[in-house]
Amino acid sequence: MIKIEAIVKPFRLTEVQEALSILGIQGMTVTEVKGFGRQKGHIELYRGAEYQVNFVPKVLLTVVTTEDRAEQVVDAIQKAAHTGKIGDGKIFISHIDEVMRIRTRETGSEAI
Amino acid sequence: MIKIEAIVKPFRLTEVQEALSILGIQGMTVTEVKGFGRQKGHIELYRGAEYQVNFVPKVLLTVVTTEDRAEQVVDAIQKAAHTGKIGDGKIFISHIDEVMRIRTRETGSEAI
Amino acid sequence: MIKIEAIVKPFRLTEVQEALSILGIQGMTVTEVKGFGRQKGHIELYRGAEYQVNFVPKVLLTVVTTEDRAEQVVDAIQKAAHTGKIGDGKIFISHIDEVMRIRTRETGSEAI
Amino acid sequence: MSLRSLIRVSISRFLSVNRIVIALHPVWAALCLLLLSGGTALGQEAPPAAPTLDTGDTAWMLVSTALVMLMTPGLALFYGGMVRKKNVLSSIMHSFAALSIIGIHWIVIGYSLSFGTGNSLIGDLNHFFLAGITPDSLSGTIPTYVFMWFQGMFAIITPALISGTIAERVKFSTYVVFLLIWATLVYDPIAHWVWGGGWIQEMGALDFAGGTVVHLSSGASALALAHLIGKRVGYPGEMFVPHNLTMTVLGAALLWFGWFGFNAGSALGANGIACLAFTTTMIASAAAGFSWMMMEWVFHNKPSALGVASGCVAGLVVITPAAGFVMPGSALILGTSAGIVCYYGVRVKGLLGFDDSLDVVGIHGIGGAWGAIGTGIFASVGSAGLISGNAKQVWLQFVSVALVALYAYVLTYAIGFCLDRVMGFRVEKDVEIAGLDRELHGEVGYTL
Amino acid sequence: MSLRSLIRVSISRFLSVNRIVIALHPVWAALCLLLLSGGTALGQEAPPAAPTLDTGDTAWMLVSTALVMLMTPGLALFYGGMVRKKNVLSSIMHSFAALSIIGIHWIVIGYSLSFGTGNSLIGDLNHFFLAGITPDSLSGTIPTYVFMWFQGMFAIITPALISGTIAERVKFSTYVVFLLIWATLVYDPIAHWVWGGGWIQEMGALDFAGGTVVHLSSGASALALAHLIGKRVGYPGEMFVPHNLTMTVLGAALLWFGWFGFNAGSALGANGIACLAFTTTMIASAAAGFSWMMMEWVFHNKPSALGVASGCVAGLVVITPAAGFVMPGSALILGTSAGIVCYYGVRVKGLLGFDDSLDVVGIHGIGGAWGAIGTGIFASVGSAGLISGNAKQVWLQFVSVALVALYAYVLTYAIGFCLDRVMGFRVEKDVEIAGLDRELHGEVGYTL
Amino acid sequence: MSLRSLIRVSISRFLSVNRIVIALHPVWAALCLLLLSGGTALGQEAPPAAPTLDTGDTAWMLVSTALVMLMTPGLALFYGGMVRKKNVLSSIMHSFAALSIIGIHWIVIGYSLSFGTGNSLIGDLNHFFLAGITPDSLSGTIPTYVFMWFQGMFAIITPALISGTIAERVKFSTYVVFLLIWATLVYDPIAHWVWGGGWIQEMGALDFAGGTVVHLSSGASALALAHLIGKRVGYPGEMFVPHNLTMTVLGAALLWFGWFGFNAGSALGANGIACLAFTTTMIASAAAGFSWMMMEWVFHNKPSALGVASGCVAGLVVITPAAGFVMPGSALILGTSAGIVCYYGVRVKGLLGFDDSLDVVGIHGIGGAWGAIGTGIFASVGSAGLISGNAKQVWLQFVSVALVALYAYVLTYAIGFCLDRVMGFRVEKDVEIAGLDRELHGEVGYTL
Ligand SMILES: Nc1ncnc2c1ncn2[C@@H]1O[C@H](COP(=O)(O)OP(=O)(O)O)[C@@H](O)[C@H]1O
Ligand SMILES: Nc1ncnc2c1ncn2[C@@H]1O[C@H](COP(=O)(O)OP(=O)(O)O)[C@@H](O)[C@H]1O
Ligand SMILES: Nc1ncnc2c1ncn2[C@@H]1O[C@H](COP(=O)(O)OP(=O)(O)O)[C@@H](O)[C@H]1O
Repeated sequence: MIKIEAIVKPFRLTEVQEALSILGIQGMTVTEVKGFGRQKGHIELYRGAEYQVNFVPKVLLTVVTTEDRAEQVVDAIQKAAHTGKIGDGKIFISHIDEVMRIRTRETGSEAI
Repeated sequence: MIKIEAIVKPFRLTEVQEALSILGIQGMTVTEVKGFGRQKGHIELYRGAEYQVNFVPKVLLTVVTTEDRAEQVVDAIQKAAHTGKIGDGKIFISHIDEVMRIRTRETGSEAI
Repeated sequence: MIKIEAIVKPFRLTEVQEALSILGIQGMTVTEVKGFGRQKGHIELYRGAEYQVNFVPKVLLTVVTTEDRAEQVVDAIQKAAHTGKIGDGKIFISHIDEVMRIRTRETGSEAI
Repeated sequence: MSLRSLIRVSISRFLSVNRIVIALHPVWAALCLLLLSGGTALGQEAPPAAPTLDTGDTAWMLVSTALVMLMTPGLALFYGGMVRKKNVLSSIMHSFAALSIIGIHWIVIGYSLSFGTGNSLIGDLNHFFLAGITPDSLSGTIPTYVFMWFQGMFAIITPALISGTIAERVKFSTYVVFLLIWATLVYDPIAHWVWGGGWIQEMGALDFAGGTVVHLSSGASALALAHLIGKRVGYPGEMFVPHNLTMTVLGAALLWFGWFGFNAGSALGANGIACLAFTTTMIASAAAGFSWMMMEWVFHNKPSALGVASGCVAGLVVITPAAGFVMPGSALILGTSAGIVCYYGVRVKGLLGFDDSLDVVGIHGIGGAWGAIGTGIFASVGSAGLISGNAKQVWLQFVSVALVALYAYVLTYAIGFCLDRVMGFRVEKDVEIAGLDRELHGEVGYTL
Repeated sequence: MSLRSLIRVSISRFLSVNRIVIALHPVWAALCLLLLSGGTALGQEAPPAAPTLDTGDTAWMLVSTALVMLMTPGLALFYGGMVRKKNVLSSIMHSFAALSIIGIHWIVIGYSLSFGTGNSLIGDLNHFFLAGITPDSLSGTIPTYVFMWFQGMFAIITPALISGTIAERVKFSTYVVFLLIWATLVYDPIAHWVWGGGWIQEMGALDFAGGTVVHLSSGASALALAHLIGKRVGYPGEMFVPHNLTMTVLGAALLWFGWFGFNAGSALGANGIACLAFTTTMIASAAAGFSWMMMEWVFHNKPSALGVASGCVAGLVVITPAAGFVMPGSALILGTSAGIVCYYGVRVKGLLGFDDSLDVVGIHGIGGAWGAIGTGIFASVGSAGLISGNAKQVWLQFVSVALVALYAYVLTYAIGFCLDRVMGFRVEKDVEIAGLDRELHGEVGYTL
Repeated sequence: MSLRSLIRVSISRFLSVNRIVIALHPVWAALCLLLLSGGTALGQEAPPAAPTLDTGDTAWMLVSTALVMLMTPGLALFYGGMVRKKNVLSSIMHSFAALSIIGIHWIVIGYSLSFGTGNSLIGDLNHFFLAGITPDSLSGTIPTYVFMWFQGMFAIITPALISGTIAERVKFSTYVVFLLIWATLVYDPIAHWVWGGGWIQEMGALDFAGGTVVHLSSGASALALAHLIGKRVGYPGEMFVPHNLTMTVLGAALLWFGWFGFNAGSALGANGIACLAFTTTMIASAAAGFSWMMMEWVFHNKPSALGVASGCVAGLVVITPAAGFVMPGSALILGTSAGIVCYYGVRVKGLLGFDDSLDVVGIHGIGGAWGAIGTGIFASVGSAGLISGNAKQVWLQFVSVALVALYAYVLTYAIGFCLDRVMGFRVEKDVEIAGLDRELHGEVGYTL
């Protein structure tokens, strides 16, 4: 099984989900994260004290899927999350050994 | 070393932890996540505007353990998190190359 | 590519980031997590009801980098996060198959 | 008619009524009470009618009424902060429902049942829908309209106080019906007994601003519902931790602020007694906040914000019946004791093993009872308590406490029991787990 | 100095000033109306000068003024809780900017333009910078200073109400300029018409506490800006969910509390009418909270905290023009209808397809209009409406509603149009997406 | 006894005492001050005794007292929102501890030391435990009880103001002891000097509502503690960002609301001067909010909610000593200047390199000093300042500012120094890192 982790801009999340459901993928897990990278943060001022906030809010999408579908999933995410501006994010792809659905103990592709 | 990631219903967390500590596993990391899947979300209404919230709050448990114990850990989590209703969640199992305890630089099974 | 996940004490985050930027690593993703382990939590009291809070707030740093740099990254994180007290945290190292930069579709080392 | 015989009459009637009440379905009971009110009037309108309107007194009562109104939203925040995040709006709704529903109930029948002449057990329906009141009507030196609403705000907050006990699991629809029945069968009669010319007033028991009417009655009723509704899922094993103590502290502050209207306003004018009540209120609240804090400090080595806030409220509860009757020194004693008594009060539920979510019994029930007794001990201004050599007053206070508590407990249990049969008093388990905000009200408190 | 000559002087002054105003351009419509103002003045200073100061009336008006002041921060929270987290401070700023800026504008020219003798269309500048007012000046039985600020608080909250419609996308700098122009060209004239001796007052239309002046004018102006500024990015597709309803509920509570000063204070003294206004205000708010809740319950099976809070505010809006003119029974009808009317009112934007972020049109516009008409129907105290056999009053109310709404809509649209051309009324898209707090104000609401 | 000689006497005594005070351990110093109070009375009870109670004045003072009480919880929120999440409850506790502890201290000795006849340096203990005060006692036209608590609320909020400087690192137990000693040795004497018939009052320096007594004294004391306690761990390198500005804004709103009681209540009646004070208070707050906002806009291009809120508070601070003495125009100048002066004031700590967590020195210290001087310049109602041709008044104001600041700084430093030796004024480093809520109070602010 393949685990696809995509770090994207929060306001693109809906688009990405729609793109995935078109592929028939409903299941995913989303985590709110702070991103550090080329995209710069913003400045805050409190009574004259100036603070450089150098992280940017991002969301981490985790989708586990089968080898054969991995590529189209990555493709769909990339297209949907793409704005062309710095900070669009990354996609990490890795193998995992096994998946189990807690409700049924099913494993492998049945589990997702 | 094996990394076990379990996405479970928040109100089962305590049960899962107890099940694991019976196995002598104290260490774990928990992350609050939003789950999308078969289990449907709920509806919110604000001054007549109806919103379908289609994620469900879940917790992601990460436990790193040794090959030999992996199976019983998965088993314990599955049993403790199981309610039989849709949305019980998934368990993802994968290999990791190395673990290090920051305090001592110990690696491998000493580190966990 | 190598994925390095480090669970550290929140107040060490800045140090770790500085250590990494010295290595020329700007990009990383940070997640707030709850840690369970040897380090004990604290006690809260509400109108006489005593609660043992047994998790400790931690931050999870995820850095994806190339094979060749992995070691120095781990080393830098370990040194920067180290306080010598229980609860300093763990570093998990694992292989991932591919990385893609959403903005450019670049993959591999160009992507990070 | 001599006081003794009068008491006999009233008590016997009271008991007879009570028997009926217990026997019958609340609505019938309501009828009975109302029928009884046909009897000749033994009581009289609360404030003695005086010739002219005093703008100063009126200004103060207008403000006091607004202050007491603010206490109910204050209570909403005080309670809302103590429940878990998933139930915050439902707890707030309990107070706002009281504002809306009792706000209407009061002008329709509540005021008339409480302050209508009636007899020594209940008022009448002469003021049904405020009949007979005009902008020119006076109660003492103030327009009757403001007197009516000043009292109305008390009727509103009292059932809202009860909601703290059943928070996080009560079914909202049933709660709404409960409000109406409880106000009619429990609050209005008790208010009449104590302030509307009823038997307690005639008997000579003292209650300056509602120690028995408001706090004891809500506390005793809360105990009944706690027994009836049972514990929250997971209680006490899991963590039941206040989700937002800053909200609770803000609520406590608004309660404290509003309580100046509650107590000093009960002088029904801007006079020396109002200023005395203001003084004793401030002293008792400060002292109780301090003593509760010290108890925590001594026994847990951790003085907490929730502790101070709880203490301040406890002090306000205890001084309520005494506010205009005692001197500052007595207020200091009552306040200090309040923090200690209620500090232990909130621990009672643990011993007796019921789940009083937000400690209504421990603070309003026990605190209200102690305050009423304490009034009998320390009364010295315009009245005489034990320290003024009138031991009998303690007995009168005790009788009023015992009978009000008994009446409130029994009737509330009966009402709750019937409603539980008819509508169900409690939500489904999965609704309780998912949270009342989302399931019952279709909204969530925060999207942060 | 004779009245006539005095008027001539004032008018000429006024016009000269006005030329400046118009030189700065926006509004031709304003000019036309102002030219009409040549006629002899039939109006006079709002409160009839009375010989001596009454400390009770003064105490009540000092408190009422403070209470109305508190409403604007209350509005800040009411609104702030309903926007998304990223815009909470910007919404709060809209109210605080009104406090600061109109607070100054009022003492410089606002009070004089509204309550200066002037003519039937606008006041004069005789009280420019409060000229001629001393600590000894009286308006009726109260010092003019407190009358001046009591009215000033109304002038402050009215434009703040409008900000709810343009929340989450308006450019702050433009909003600040808008405040000043709107107060001068829209609020001050309307206040003069209704309370300052202007044509509506002369015509005999009733507005006890500002149904037309405050709510209708802000609602109609809000509609104009909604049309002008357009929808928020992603509206209505995405989730526009209140980020902190506990804050909204707290805001509603402070509004309710302050509204007692707003309505009962409009009696300008601690008298029977103040107590009547207090009574009707409480009834209407409670009834509307209840009826809105029931509407949600019936149609969605989910009574919500936001619904009850919205209902309470709707009830307060509707009773505002009627508060001191109607009896409690009528208040109950008006309040109940308010919850229903505004329940549908907030749905209008969906049908007509404009984006009124926080429903200013639905609640203040529609509610204000209905309240004004309702006053014409139910007026019976110190005035006569339909139920008192004076059908003509309904017509007078209708005329005032129609013309005030028209005037407010047209002028606001014109002002907004010009400002949009000159400064731009709306932020850039990426600023809107990132959030106004961070981008415009350089801060964030929470770091939790 | 002539004014000149009298001033000589007072000042010489003052200095001698001061020397002792500085030399000795606080407790001794207390004794000295108390012993001195044996001397013949040069002062007199603050408000001239008047024959009868006025209900209007009493109503207003009851309300004002409640309003000033509300300011302390308002301060708790204002401060609580500005600290980091982990310390929010500890900051709130600082204000509630003041309410509880000074609330008791005041009735025991505080009131007597401040307003007892005594001499020109300190009151006496004739009113120990409110001895000699009954519900019938009057101070002017109001009951002494309400006068006593009105003043008491000032005594409560003043040390609470100081807590902002030492927030996030002060040891709670030490803070509690500090409260008691500081109130006795610093606040009560200064209150006596200015209002209790002490040397400043005799000298003729003006302070309408507490510019020197409350703001300057707390600001100067804050500076002393900032020097003594040192910087927070990580200051200024790390991010010290307000964790909840909506709470801070709400706090500012409650402060503003309460301040109407603070300033207009200081007229001790519902009269023209109260209305003037209300007017100047509103103007100064609005103007300062605006000017601070403009400063930010001009220099950072980002007008912030924290800025406006800070500005409003600064304006209230500056107008406090002048409220009833100046006309609206002067209030506009004072208010506008307040926003600018304090905008720079909060930057002073950066230059001088001390850590004043929540800018007590910058706003209350500098603002309080400027307000007192400004009063000497602009006083024109019932008094004469520079603009009324009385240049000497500026000098008198300057003397009072200089000596009050000096006295407060030196004594506070001495008290703090001793407490630091005896109990330690600051928590351990790891406690500071983990957060005071969890470590000292055993609770957390939010569980969201
Ligand atoms: N080496 C990395 N390891 C983990 N996450 C990274 C890494 N580099 C970037 N990220 C994540 O990707 C996000 C976008 O990266 P950034 O450099 O800002 O823009 P871009 O991806 O367009 O070059 C960052 O906010 C961060 O969350
Ligand atoms: N393909 C997937 N990749 C990652 N997480 C998933 C995937 N499918 C489901 N999940 C997670 O598992 C949770 C439970 O899945 P769901 O389909 O709702 O119920 P069940 O596991 O009982 O079939 C989801 O809320 C989501 O967090
Ligand atoms: N087996 C594990 N799997 C995943 N995370 C772990 C594991 N053990 C520890 N952790 C994480 O590491 C953190 C520190 O571990 P702990 O045992 O408290 O201290 P130390 O690392 O110094 O032994 C924990 O809070 C938890 O977040």
